[in-house]
Amino acid sequence: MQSLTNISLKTIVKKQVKWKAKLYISALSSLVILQIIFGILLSSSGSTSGYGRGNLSVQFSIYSLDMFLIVSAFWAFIVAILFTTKAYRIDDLSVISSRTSSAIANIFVMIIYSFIAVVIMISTFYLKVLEILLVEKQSFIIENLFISPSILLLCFSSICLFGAIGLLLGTSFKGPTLIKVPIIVLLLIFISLVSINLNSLMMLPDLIISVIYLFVSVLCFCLTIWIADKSEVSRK
Amino acid sequence: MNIIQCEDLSKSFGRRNALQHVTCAIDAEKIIGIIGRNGAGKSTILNIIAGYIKPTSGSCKVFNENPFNNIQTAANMIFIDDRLSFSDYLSLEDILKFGADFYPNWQSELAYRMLDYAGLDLTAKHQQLSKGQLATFNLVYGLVSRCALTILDEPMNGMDEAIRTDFYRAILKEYLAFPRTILITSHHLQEMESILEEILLIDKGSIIAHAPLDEFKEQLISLSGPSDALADLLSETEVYAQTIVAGMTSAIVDTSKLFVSEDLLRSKGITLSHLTASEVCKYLTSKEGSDIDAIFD
Amino acid sequence: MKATFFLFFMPLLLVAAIFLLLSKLSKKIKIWTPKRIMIGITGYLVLGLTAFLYISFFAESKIQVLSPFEMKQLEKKLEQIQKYDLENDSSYLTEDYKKKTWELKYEGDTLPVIVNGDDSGSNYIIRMRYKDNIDSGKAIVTYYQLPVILDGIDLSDKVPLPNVYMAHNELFIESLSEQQVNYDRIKPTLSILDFNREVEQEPYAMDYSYSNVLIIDIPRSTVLEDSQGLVQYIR
Amino acid sequence: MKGGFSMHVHLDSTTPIYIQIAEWLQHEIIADRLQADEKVYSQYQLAELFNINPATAGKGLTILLDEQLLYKKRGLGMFVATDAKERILTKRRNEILTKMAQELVLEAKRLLVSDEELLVLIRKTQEGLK
Repeated sequence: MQSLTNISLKTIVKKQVKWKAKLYISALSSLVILQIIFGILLSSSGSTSGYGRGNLSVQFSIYSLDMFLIVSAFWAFIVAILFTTKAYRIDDLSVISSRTSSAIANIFVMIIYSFIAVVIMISTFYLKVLEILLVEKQSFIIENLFISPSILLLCFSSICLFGAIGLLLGTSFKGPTLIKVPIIVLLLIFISLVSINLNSLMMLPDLIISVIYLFVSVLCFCLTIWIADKSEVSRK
Repeated sequence: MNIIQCEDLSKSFGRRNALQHVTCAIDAEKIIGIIGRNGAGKSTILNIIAGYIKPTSGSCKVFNENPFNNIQTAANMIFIDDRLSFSDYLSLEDILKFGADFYPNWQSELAYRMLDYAGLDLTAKHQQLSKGQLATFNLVYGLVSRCALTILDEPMNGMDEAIRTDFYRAILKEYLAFPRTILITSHHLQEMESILEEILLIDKGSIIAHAPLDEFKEQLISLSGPSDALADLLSETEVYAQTIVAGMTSAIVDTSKLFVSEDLLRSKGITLSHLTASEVCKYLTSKEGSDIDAIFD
Repeated sequence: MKATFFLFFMPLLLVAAIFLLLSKLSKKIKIWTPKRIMIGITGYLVLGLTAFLYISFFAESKIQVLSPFEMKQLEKKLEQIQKYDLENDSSYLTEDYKKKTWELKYEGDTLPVIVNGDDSGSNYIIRMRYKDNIDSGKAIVTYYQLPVILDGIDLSDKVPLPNVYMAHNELFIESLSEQQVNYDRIKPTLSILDFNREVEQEPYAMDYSYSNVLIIDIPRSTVLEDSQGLVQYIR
Repeated sequence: MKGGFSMHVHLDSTTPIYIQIAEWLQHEIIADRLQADEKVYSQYQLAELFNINPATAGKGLTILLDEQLLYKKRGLGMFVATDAKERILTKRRNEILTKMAQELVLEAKRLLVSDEELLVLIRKTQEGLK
């Protein structure tokens, strides 16, 4: 009898992450294009706020990170759902993997990609700034060129959260019915609760929001692994 | 040593029972042909063994562990069928590197030589391959990974006649070089039977035969001779099929229930002939009175 | 609910649509291997870094943004100015604030003043002051511009000056038509958050009606005729 | 020249393969291609040669071993028994020839050939082959 191969889950996850991060990279290139389309081409004026004082009317076009973050977060959500679709799941079966290892690998890839997404976001932001600088030389105000670490963390955690929700949703759809239904209901309740209390959530300090987002992300990740562990392979 | 042990295994998809109370044991390092008609339950049992799906009831042990979503099973098992797929971004050469990274027993050199022999372009993408080329590549992938349990589900589907023979030989030679358990399903039992050690015949979700190939073939025998000479004999044994033409009867009967010596039969003008494995399969799985001729009567 | 829908789902659908379109397209274009994509993305990041370096080295912003602390101080100062004004004390109008001076000549001892403001009302206050060292038949009109701060930006220079001239032996003060100023502000924060938080606090916008002062200096012998009642005496 | 056979050996699909292997080996011994006390093919060599499962090949070898046409040397493999050729020939004479004679007689009876005619036919055939 040939001796059996003993491979730990950790080794396999590491290998899967290595390959997935490389093979799914077109997701990142699409983020770049999305960022260029939305951040640079579409939002040419930024968000504006006007003040009128006597015969002086002042209009501020504010270029903040909002649009870049919204695009990145939605991108993460879509990419995460895509990672759980059939085409990607079937690819996993071609090498040593289990649903659990694939789910964990997807989570790591999502985290890595969220990080890169933040860097891409910043890059686009500065390119946008450069564009404004070259086009509107006179009325150019830099309030602060450096993005504060707390904002960066908030961006990362927001993108991560959307990715985590996407992974959880995508995995739930393929999971056993007994698990699928409560998870999706729970998720919908959570999203509606958040959107109702969005204003009070946004009043919190950046760091607290980040921590809440990261906590929910981790929760979603755990649920994702748990569901994946119970899921059968469906190749139809 | 049993590599696979199924006990009272059942699986249903909704109302449809795909497997019903299957009990079987498969020894290590054997080439086993899994035969059955379409929808007999072959894929279901293979999917359970591979750990892809969960049995509804009963237990299945692979390498003494529950295979379902088990990384140890996955590490020692490879499942090759026509649904094997790889990322769009990988060329065949990349796929080989990909496999080599995962499977510890991977045979890189051999893979290159086999693909070269089959005339596959290493820079091609997996999706661009024709059906036959795809089957060839997948089979090579399955063989060079040298997993203790290699499941080949219709590995020759779509391959040219000429290359099929070559690749059955390739399976055998690879098996000789690195003995492992190989489960093969195929619609063409005839062309692969010589490399098989055992046959597992599945019909309507149950295993109806599991035996070494020769024993399996000897299970049934064909008798032909004058109808009157055969009549008595046939009433005592189990008859699987029977045709009567101009006073001559030929019948397929269960060998184990035939207690007459060959010499006696010969003296009565009855000739005995062996059946091929695929004929045995056909008769064992055909429904009572299900004869294509009956449709036209 | 409608707003949430448009804010949330429309961009999501748009992003999804473009994303799917891109992935369809990228499948058609076979040249994009992972390695090339990686090089492309790295290139993009390097481009972003270059932009950042260029901006930080070569793009000194001409307009300074005041910190909240500085603005608080200015606010205090402005309050003091108002106090001075209420006490008819002109001593706060230093040379620093002087923006423009008109020297005007008139005949006789009376100087009628006509103020033509537009609908937005007066953007400046008009004060008159007697000066001893001015020859009769001569008036000096001085425009003082006190700081105008909006969202931390000093807009003092942008405020349009009034038009001051003599006609038919009458002093005309006319505001110019509305002036529009545009600023592009780079604010590397999340304005959704900033906006929500600022609703609670007072925005740092200072009232600007007290910020422009027009002083008419005339000799003591002259009587200023102010039929509109807009001009107050100041010491 | 051992490798050269595979091309010429065709297995038929109705007779059990292991019996065909046993018969082929016996044939090799009769034809002196396998000498007495010479090492015979291992089951793996046979598997490769005939493109069959090694277990099946092993079964073929076991038959010969049971008939003591082969003997085993521990760790070295199987060898042709000294008297293997003799015994095969005797066995064939006894078994195969008897069986063939049986069939011949039965067929002759069916075709209404008389006993004398059959004997003449046999003699003639023998002379023809000389």
